[in-house]
Order: sequence, then structure tokens, then C-alpha cells
Amino acid sequence: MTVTDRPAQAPTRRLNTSKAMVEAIAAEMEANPEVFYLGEDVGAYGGIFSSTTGLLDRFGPQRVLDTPISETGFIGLAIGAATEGMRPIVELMFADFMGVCLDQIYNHMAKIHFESGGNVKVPMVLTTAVGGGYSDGAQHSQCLWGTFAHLPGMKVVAPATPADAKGLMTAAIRDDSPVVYMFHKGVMGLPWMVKNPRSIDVVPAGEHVVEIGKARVAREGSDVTIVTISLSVHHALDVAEQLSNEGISAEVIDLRSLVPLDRDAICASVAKTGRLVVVDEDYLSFGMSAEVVASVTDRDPSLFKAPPVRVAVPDIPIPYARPLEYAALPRQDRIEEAVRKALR
Amino acid sequence: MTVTDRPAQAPTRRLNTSKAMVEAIAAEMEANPEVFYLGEDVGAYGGIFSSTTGLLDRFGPQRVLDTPISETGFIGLAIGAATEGMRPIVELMFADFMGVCLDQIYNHMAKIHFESGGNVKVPMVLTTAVGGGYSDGAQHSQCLWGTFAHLPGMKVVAPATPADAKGLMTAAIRDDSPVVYMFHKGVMGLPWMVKNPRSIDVVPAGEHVVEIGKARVAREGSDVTIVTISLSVHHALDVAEQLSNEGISAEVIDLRSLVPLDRDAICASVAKTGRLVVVDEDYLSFGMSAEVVASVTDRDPSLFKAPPVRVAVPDIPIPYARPLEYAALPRQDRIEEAVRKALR
Amino acid sequence: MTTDLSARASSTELTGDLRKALFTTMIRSRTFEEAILREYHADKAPGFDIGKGLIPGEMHLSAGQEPVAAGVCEHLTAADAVTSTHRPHHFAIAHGVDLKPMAAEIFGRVDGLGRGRGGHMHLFDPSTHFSCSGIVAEGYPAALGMAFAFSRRGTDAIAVAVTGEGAANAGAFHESLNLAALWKLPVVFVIEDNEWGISVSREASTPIPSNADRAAAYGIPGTRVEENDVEAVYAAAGEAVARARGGGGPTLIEVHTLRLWGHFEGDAQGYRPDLDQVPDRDPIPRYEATLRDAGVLDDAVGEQIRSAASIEVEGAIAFAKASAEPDPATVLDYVFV
Amino acid sequence: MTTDLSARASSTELTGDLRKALFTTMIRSRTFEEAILREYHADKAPGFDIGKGLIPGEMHLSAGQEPVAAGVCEHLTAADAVTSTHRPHHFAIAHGVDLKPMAAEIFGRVDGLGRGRGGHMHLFDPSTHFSCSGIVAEGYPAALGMAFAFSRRGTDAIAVAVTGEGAANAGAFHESLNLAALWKLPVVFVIEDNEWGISVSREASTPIPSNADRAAAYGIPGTRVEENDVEAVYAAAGEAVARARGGGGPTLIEVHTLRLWGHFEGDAQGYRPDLDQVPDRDPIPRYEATLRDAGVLDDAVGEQIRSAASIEVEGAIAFAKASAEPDPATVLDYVFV
Ligand SMILES: Cc1ncc(C[n+]2csc(CCOP(=O)(O)OP(=O)(O)O)c2C)c(N)n1
Ligand SMILES: Cc1ncc(C[n+]2csc(CCOP(=O)(O)OP(=O)(O)O)c2C)c(N)n1
Ligand SMILES: [Mg+2]
Ligand SMILES: [Mg+2]
Repeated sequence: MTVTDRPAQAPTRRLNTSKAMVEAIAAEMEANPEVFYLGEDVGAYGGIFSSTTGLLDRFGPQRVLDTPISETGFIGLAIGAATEGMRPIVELMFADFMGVCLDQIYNHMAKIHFESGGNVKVPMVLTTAVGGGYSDGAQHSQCLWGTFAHLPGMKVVAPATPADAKGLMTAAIRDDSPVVYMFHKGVMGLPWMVKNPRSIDVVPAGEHVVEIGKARVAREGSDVTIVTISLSVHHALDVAEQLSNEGISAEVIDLRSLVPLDRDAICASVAKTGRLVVVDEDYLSFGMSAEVVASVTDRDPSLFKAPPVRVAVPDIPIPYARPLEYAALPRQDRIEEAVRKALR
Repeated sequence: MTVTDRPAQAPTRRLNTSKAMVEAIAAEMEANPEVFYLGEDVGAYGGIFSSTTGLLDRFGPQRVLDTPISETGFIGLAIGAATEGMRPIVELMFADFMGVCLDQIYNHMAKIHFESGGNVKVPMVLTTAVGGGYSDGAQHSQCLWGTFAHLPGMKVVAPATPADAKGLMTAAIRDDSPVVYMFHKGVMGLPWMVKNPRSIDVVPAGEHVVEIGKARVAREGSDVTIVTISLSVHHALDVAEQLSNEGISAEVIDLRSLVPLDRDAICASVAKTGRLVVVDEDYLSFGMSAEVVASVTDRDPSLFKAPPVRVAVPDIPIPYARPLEYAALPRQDRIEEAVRKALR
Repeated sequence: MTTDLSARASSTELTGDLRKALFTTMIRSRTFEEAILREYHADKAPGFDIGKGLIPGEMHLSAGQEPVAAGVCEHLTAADAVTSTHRPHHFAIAHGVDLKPMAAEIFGRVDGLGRGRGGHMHLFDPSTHFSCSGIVAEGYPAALGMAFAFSRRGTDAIAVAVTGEGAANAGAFHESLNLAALWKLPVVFVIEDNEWGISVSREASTPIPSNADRAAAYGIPGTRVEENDVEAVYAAAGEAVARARGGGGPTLIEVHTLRLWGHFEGDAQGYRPDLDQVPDRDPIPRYEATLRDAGVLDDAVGEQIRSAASIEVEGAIAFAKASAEPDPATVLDYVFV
Repeated sequence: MTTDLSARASSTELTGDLRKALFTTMIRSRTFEEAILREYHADKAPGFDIGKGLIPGEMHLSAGQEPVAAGVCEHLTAADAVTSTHRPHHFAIAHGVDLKPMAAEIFGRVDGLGRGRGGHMHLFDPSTHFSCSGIVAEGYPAALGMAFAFSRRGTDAIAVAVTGEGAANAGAFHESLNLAALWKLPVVFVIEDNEWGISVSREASTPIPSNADRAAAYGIPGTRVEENDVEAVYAAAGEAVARARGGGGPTLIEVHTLRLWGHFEGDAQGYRPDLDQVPDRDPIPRYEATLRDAGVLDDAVGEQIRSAASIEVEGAIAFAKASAEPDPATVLDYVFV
């Protein structure tokens, strides 16, 4: 269900992703007193990556709470509040910090509903910033969605566009299951970071819900399928646009969520093109890229007219120095090379 | 390099896996004063799953240390000691507890060597018990090797047999990189848990090293390849033996390690049989089963004469009640069904 | 609600009814665990196979620690929350969790609290806000959130968070106490010091004699109850609960209690030097003697309490055994709502 | 090695040479950071693009906190270990890390401490046992291991573990102090209380006024140095280092210091109410005045110290800039040994 509702406003209202995300949070907080937001530097600072700008002024410190540096403590607090029927949004500043609180996330947030035989719900959103590309080093540049997606019991979404940032956030807050909402720093449209022009785009005013679990065909094409998510969608579109000049028609699938994974959308596109490139800013092995490939082979490996190509961070920590980081990340150059390889 | 050295002893000396593992640890502690073992209940108790039986008596409390329940603290201690050139073996009682200490494991143990540009080594072993099948519930039954294997910088081994338990442990302790050594409770040969008869087997006396990263053909076959690891190797062999009565020839590949992953061995076998079943006691999605499949498609998807079949824990927490747990785990019934499916 | 709690602080002022109630809770808990013990071991032979029988898996029994649960929970109603540990039965029972679905969960049946998905370390009862976790110390943070929800909604309900003394060395303990103290959340933290974290003694894990001293690190009151005495616990908890309900923020209580049996069933306890003296320290005969001396209990009343407990417990066990095993076809249920 | 430390405990007894050495360390650190500040911002315009320029990425500078590093590290040799944080420069410099490879690492060059792989939050120098981590509080546990190795090998080397006051609310802090106290490891824990954890004030994160009081939770000594004064730090650290070297186990020291600049470069500090008074609290002019009053420093000596620092620092910057960028073809190196 995608309710797109644009009443009075001009249909071309353009926002950056962070504003679109905050708009959804504010609307849900307005509508539902059980929604609150907590995390580090989400109050006066407005979120290090502008995930909460203006919320403190609007909703006050009872509903927008700065926490101590105690991720296990405050994520656990959110879980407990959710089991009592509140609808917390809790921010883990960087996904890279999951290691200090993963037990709360995967052994509690994600399992309580199951362990209780469905008697306890955990309606909460865990927001977290992901991604590299600005030399923040091995502990502040990871995507790690493969890790979250491997562990059952939580939905995992990662918007690429401002409109999806709003629509997926609305859906996440309203979802009765826990949702991990991963926003890439490079799609937020921050003034102080290099950004793809697509990180500022039209965002529906009013209520806007994007169903979690449905991929989006970001660009139609017929020669090759590029399956990806988050910032890499923008990179893939850059490459697709450029290759179209050579008559290569690339279809770009924006997964939007890894859990649920829209395997139908993947297979439908590969059935059409016969060629697959998976672009993943997370680590190569045991992650998203293999799962996308296996989604196809689970049904029919003969859909592949050529070996699928996986473009991801090779299995190394993310290096600091720019030439190394650029070589490690799935940027336009590597995506283009992969598409050409898939077409050989 | 597999040094198999059987001097005086009878070649048929049989040990259970836990004794084989302890034998390797004891020999390395004997040979190298920098090796020590720490963790919860590893002293007088001898390890909840008999991973350290007798070591305290033999080496004393200076080298076999019971710790407080502070996994971040004591795993971090091991890391610091390793950076100073000691060779700690540190036990995380259950892999399920990784969430309270993953930061030390994946952001420190696994990254320091890289971040230091190779100037600092972290020669240590993280041992941990994995696996279900005895109704220990959602927080004490997980394998989680897919999570460890996804995060770069650590080797990940999981022996299936007593001999490999010894040989891989010796190799792990001598490795200058961090190694995660995952022992399945069901392969340890514990007197108080149901066990596959293969968990007691011939173990070479004296020095025995099994190179990390080389898979083992546990059984040769020509119709179908079963790729698996740890306890599931035994289950797969059970099925292969049984199906051989029907004239079905299944090859069983014991990966032994996920990192490094022996992609050559996987591809060689699938090239021969054209049919693949992956058996993984970890969660289905974004894990080992897809990576094994992608190891083949990376080279040539047309090696598959039929869709590969993945047998894993479906994406649910591991249930407590026996009928549910048995339905969730990749036991013989599900493996057999998968082999038949792959052969259709 | 908190008015007469301070008046009860000294055990001599407890009414006979209250003292009987405390004793009854302890007996109900012990009776339940003796029945579980019997059922657990009934069909594991020959040898001991942990995965076999009507109750498989790890089994952590709380016998000896009943005074803590009884003394604390006597101050609570079903509107209050309790988060417990891998060793949860006594707190579940004292807090009023219905024994039937609780037993059914331990047997892994469809009428269990978790429809057989959870097991004995994962008991969730929304009607009494009871929950637990098998990860040491990681049950603490949830109590903060429950307390947060209660206070945001303007109720005077509180949350009690329970762990063992071994858990007090885990990071989650520290983060939880700090955050609860900072936000003055209505939480009572309870540490059951049974001297052991599996085989690791308190001395081998904790460099100070009383975890109550850790309260000062967060600017909250801390008490150690040295005797494994339900009335002393009751008094300390009374103050703490009143403080929490009154908006005074959290309190830390450590009780020196007793693990009467092994860490889990199958634990031979070879590491435990005082093993033969342990039975003598059982708090139940001790309290019974006190109550007899005080004229609160006699043979008839004692027998009445025990047989009522036994009837209730055997009813719960029968209920559990009569409940169906979950259908394997439902294995994928309850992951997402 | 520890003999005359107690004699130095009162600042009036410090020799002029020692006081000059402390001042020199502070100046070297500040000079280095001013140069980094200059280079960092030199090529980020127009606007501010964090990923641009010769030094990209987050930049956490320690200006204002030099007294802590100088006062502590004056007691150390290169055989001792220091583990630091995301804000590591002052401790690296005070502990004797060579500025050239350190600068080269910050510039991401092949002659850097980590051959460009680490960056400014990941400085590893085996020759001085210096390391750091960008994960708050998670640098503490490694110090325990280094201290463990030193004591197992029978040396009297110690480890110093540094964090900010915000980190004292993280689980790793608690686990580390408990384990170090329990095993009496030769560690000195140092908390730099600069009043802020990014935008969250000390009061908004910590319910007690002094983290030194948390030492009691582990049975170890704790001190709070209230002034951001290198000699007071020196005195407190002297005792702690002596205790650690002598087998007396760990100590916790909290120093009330000052974050002179933003949390990281680009931080407008809109949340900071006292922003305009901050420059007046700079510890360097204050200490310089003290030394001038005491006759330890005059224009000439001050100028000499500054110009020596400047020459060293500019040499390091030049070294860094002259070093090659890593070859992308080597991107897969250094994962496994
Ligand atoms: C994080 C974590 N570490 C280790 C364990 C294994 N474990 C289960 S109970 C236990 C001992 C707990 O001791 P204590 O907190 O004193 O509780 P008690 O068992 O004495 O009731 C341990 C180490 C665990 N469940 N979780
Ligand atoms: C586990 C973790 N949580 C959050 C962060 C993000 N972060 C980096 S520095 C910082 C503030 C640290 O405050 P403090 O410990 O006082 O050190 P200071 O920055 O003041 O030197 C935060 C929250 C992190 N790096 N690691
Ligand atoms: Mg205990
Ligand atoms: Mg600070």
C-alpha cells in the first residue's frame, strides 16, 4: 500500500532526505503520544546526521531525549517501553556501534515476540546511520545491513530517496514489529558532505506510507539488472544513465528493504534481462550480494545467461586513506566495470 | 599442510571431540608459555562443554583463568595481551552471547591488524560453543557463524570431527591472525547429550595440524554435492550412507572453515555433480548457504543442472519445544528431502 | 499505597497474616520447583541426556532463593513489572504468574505462556508484566523501559529488575543503573547474591564484599540484606518500592541468599567446597521454625499451606501434560506481527 | 623508579626542568593540533565538505586537554602502554609517538603509523605501546591485556587507559575497572571530564558529580583533579603510577579539563551556553603565567620552546605531505598476517 496524498502543496516540493525523514517522525509524534525519540545528541544537536532536526523544539525534552553513552541501556529501555505498548524510536548513532548493544537488538528486540508466542509485541524503530565515502575509517563507515538482515525477527529498511525516507519511516513507526531503519549519510543531503543530486527530490506532503518489503524499479531496462539499496541506488542510476548513451539498457532495482526481501522483484527482473549485477556497500561475503544471487538460483539458476557479478566492499575493514577507500567502496567506476562484465 | 604424526601410539586411538580439542590446547600451552586460556567456568568446571577439562590442574590458575561475567572486559583483555605478543585463547561460553561483546571482536580483534597497516598482530583464538538440538531456546542454540564470517578480519573455523578439532585448534593457536573457533555442542561427544557416533573417532597422537581454509571431502560421490560444516557434516553423512542403498551417490564436503572459504573445493565438486545441497545450522538468509551458492555462480551458474537447495534454520528464532526445534533445524529428514529435491 | 510501609520495616511488626503470606509464597515456589525437578529427571535416564524427556534443555532452579522473591513481590501488584533471569521461577510465582501456563511453557506446550516457543528461560506474561532473559544482566534494561512507560502514563506502577551477583559485573548492569538514576525511573534493582556464578565464586568475580556499595556510583541508595530472611528482604524492599512509587527514583538491594541446588540440573558442583553444609542453610525450615515459635504456624496450618500448594502445583503439571505439543507446521509463526 | 614520586606530590617541589618539560609537552601538542586544524580546513571550502582535502574525515582535537596528557605521561616510558580514544593526539604526543608517522597517518599516507589504513582515530605505535579506538570506552579493555602481559613477563611496565567522562557511562568502563581491580592489574584509568560528550552535558549523562566516586565500586582508589592544571594531574598520576608499578593495582583518576574547541571540526557548538567564556579558560596561557611568575620561563625560553615545537611540527607536516598516497592496488593487504 502506497498512499500518496498531495493536497494543497505544489507537487514539486523538494526536500533533502533528512528533512523528509524528520517530517515523517514529526507527523507520527503529532498523531500518537506514544511515539518518542531517544538517542545520543538527538536533542539540541538535532542528530549528528540531522535525523532529528527541530524535534526537540517542537516536542520538548519529555519526548525527544538525549541519552548517556549507554547503548545497551537506552536501546533496552526502548524495548521495555515498546513491550508496554509505547512506540519508541531509538537511534544508534552509527551502525558501526552495534557491537556494544547487539544483544539487546538481536536477542531481545528481535526475539521477544516469538519467544512469547506472539503475546508480546515490540513496536519500535531502531534508526542508525550507515555508510562511508568521507574517510571516517574502519569503525565509522560500515553499512552492516547484512548482519542485521541475517538475524531473524527485525525488518531492515534502507531508503535511497527522500520520498522513500518519509514513506518508509511512516510505515516503520506504524509497524507492530521492530524495524531497523538505516539511513546512509550520503543520501541525507547534508550540506557538509558530498551528495548525489538525487538526495534532494520531490517528497509528497501529508501522509505518505511506503509498504515495507516491496522493491522499487528505480529505472527500467532490458539488458541487465542492477539490484542494490541505499546510496548505491544513486550510483547505479548514474552508471545506467551514462551507459544508456552507448545503448546499454540497465534496469535498476532499489530493494528498499532487506527484510523482507522482495525476491519476486529480483527474479522478475532477472527473468527479463538474464544478467545480474548486485551492488552492496556492505561486505562482500556472507551478505546481501550472495542472498540476492541465491534468490534467483533458489528458483532457477538457468535464468542467468552469464555469471552474476557482485560489487561490494571486499572482505577488508574500510580503509581511511581516500584512494584506498574509493577502491574498496562500490562506486560508479566499479559498478560500470561490473555491468560491462555481466554483459560479456 | 597436514602433519600427521603417530609415533608409538596405536593408530586407532579414539577420542571424543572435546578431548581432542583439549589435547591440542594442552600441547600448545606446554610448548609456548605465552599461550593462556581465559573465560567463564574454564577453570575448576573445565568448561561447560568440556572445552578445558584438566587444564587448570595441569597449568594452574596463572594460565587457566576463570573470569567474571564481563565478556567485553575479558575478551578485550585477550586482545590487548595478543597485541603485546601473547597468544591468548579466550572463551565466549555460547556464541549466542556475542551481542554483549561483539564490538571487541569485530571492531578491535578483527581490525587492529589492518588499521595498523600490518604493524600490530593479534594472534589469538576466540573459542565458542554453538548449536542447538537439545531445547535450549532462542538465546542458547544459535550457530551464528554467518555473522562472524561476514565481518572481515577474523578466520572462522568449525570442526566436525575429533581429528579436525585437534588439528584446527593447533593451527588456530599458531596462527598470527585472530581465529574464531566454533565448537558445536553436538560434536563434542559429551556424555550428557545425544551425540552422533562420529563425535568419537581416531585422533592422531603427537603434533597434528590441519591447515585452516582447506575443505575436506568427507565422502566422495557423483550425483549430488552436499556442502556443510560442523555437526551437519555428521547428519549429511548419515543421509548419504542411507541414500547409497538406493544407488544415490552423494558427495559430502566438510568446509571446516567459513573464512577462508574453500571456494575451489565447492566448485570442483559441483562441477562434477551439477547438483548442490547446502546444509547450514545457522539462519537461512544472508548467511553461509547463499555464499556457498554464490561461490558457484561467481564462476559459472551453468554448473547447476538444477536449482541448488538450501537447508538451514528458516528465518525464525530457534524454538524451545522439541517438535518445533526439530522442524527448524537441518536434521536428517530435511537433508534427505533436499537431496531428493536437488535430484529431481 | 506507600503510607504504612515504613511502619512495617521492622519484622516484629509484621502481622501474622502477612508472615503467613510470605511463607506461603515460598512454599508455593519450592513445591513448584520440586515438581519440576521430579518431572525433569523422570525420563532422562539411562545416564543423563539433557535433551531428552518431557522437560528438555537447561534447567536453572531457584530453590533456596525464595525469600528474595517472596519479600520483594509482596509489595507489588499485577500492574507492576518484574524482569528476571535464567533462574526465573521464584520471581514469576511470587509475582503472581499463573502456574498453569507457566508449567505448560516449561513443558513446551501450546497452552504455555509462549505457546512452547520460549521455554523456562523465556517466560513472558503480559497480564503481570513479567518477563525474563537468559542473557546475564541483559534483562535489566527492559525494566527501565517498563518503568519509563508507567511514569509517562502517570501511573504509580514500578518495575523490579532482578539479577544474580555475577551479573553485577556486566556492562548492562552499569548502564542500567546509571540511566535509571539519571532519569529517576521507578525501578528497584535486586541482586540475588547466591555466592556463585555457575562455578565462579563471588570472591573470584567481584573485588568488593557488597554490591550495595555500587549504588553510590549512581547516587542512589543501596542496601545489602545479609541474612537470607524473607522479612529482612520485605523490609528493605518496602522502602525501595515506596521510594520508586513516590518518584524518588531507583534503589539497589543486594540479598545474600543461597543456591540450594546446582547451577543447573546436572551440575555436580565439584567446585563447591561447602557443599555438605548447604542443606542446613535452607531458608524454608528456618522460617517455618520462626513462625512456629511466634505462634503464627502450627502443624495444621503448615500442612494446609503445603497441601494447597501441592494441589495447585500438581494441577499445573497436569494441565501442562494435557496440553498439546505445538504443531511443526506452525514453526514459522510469530516472527512478525 | 617510583622512589621519589611521593616527594614530588606537591607542586611547589617540582623542579624548574620538570615544569618546563610539562609546559613543553603541552606546547608541542597544541602546536601540532593548530597545524592540523590549519591543514584540515585549508582545502574544504567552498562550504565545508568533510570528505574533501588533504585531511578528510572526522577530526577530534584535544586542545585544552593538554594538561591531562602531559601530567600523566611524564611518569611513563616507552615501555608503558597508553590506550586512548577518538581524541588521541595529546596523549600520543605526550607519550612520545613520533610526530612524523603520526602526521603521515592523519594525512593517510604510506609512511603513516598505519600506512594510511587507520586515520586519526586509529593510531597504533608498537614502539611506544600506543593505541586508540574510535568506539567510546572500548579502548579500556585492551589496556588490561597489555598490563596483563607486562606483569606476566615480570616487567614493571604499566598501562594507562584514557576516556572522556561520557565514556564512564558505558558498559566497557565498568567491566574493565572491575576486572582490573579483581586481578590487581597495573593500570591507571584516566577520565578526561571536559564537561561534554558531543552535545550532551555531563549533568545530562551522569547522576553524580565525580566519577572518582565510582572507584569505590571496585575497591580501588579514586581521585578527582578539579583544576585543569598539569601539576595537579602530575601529582595525582604520580601516586597512581607508583601504585600500579608497585603491584598495588589500578587507580581511577578523573580530571576536570576543558574542550577548547568543538567536539569535532564543523561542530558549531550551538548547544554550549558558556561558549564565549571558553577561550579564557585555556590552560596554556595560565600555566605559562605561573611559570613566568615562578621565574621558570621568560620570553626567550618561551620563544625557544614554541619555535622548537613549530619546527618539529612543520617538519612532521612536510614529511606527511611528501609521503606517497597508498596505491589502490594494495587495498586488500593487511587483513590476515
Ligand atoms: C552474557 C552472558 N554471559 C554468560 C552467560 C552464561 N551464564 C548463565 S548463568 C551464569 C551465571 C550467572 O551468575 P549470577 O548472575 O550470579 O546468577 P545465578 O546463576 O547465580 O542465579 C552464566 C555465566 C549468559 N547467560 N549470558
Ligand atoms: C559506543 C559509541 N557510542 C557513541 C559514539 C559516538 N561518539 C563519539 S565521541 C562521543 C562523545 C564522547 O564523550 P566523552 O567520552 O566525554 O569524550 P570527549 O569527546 O568529550 O573527549 C560519542 C557519543 C562512539 N564513538 N562509540
Ligand atoms: Mg549467583
Ligand atoms: Mg567529554
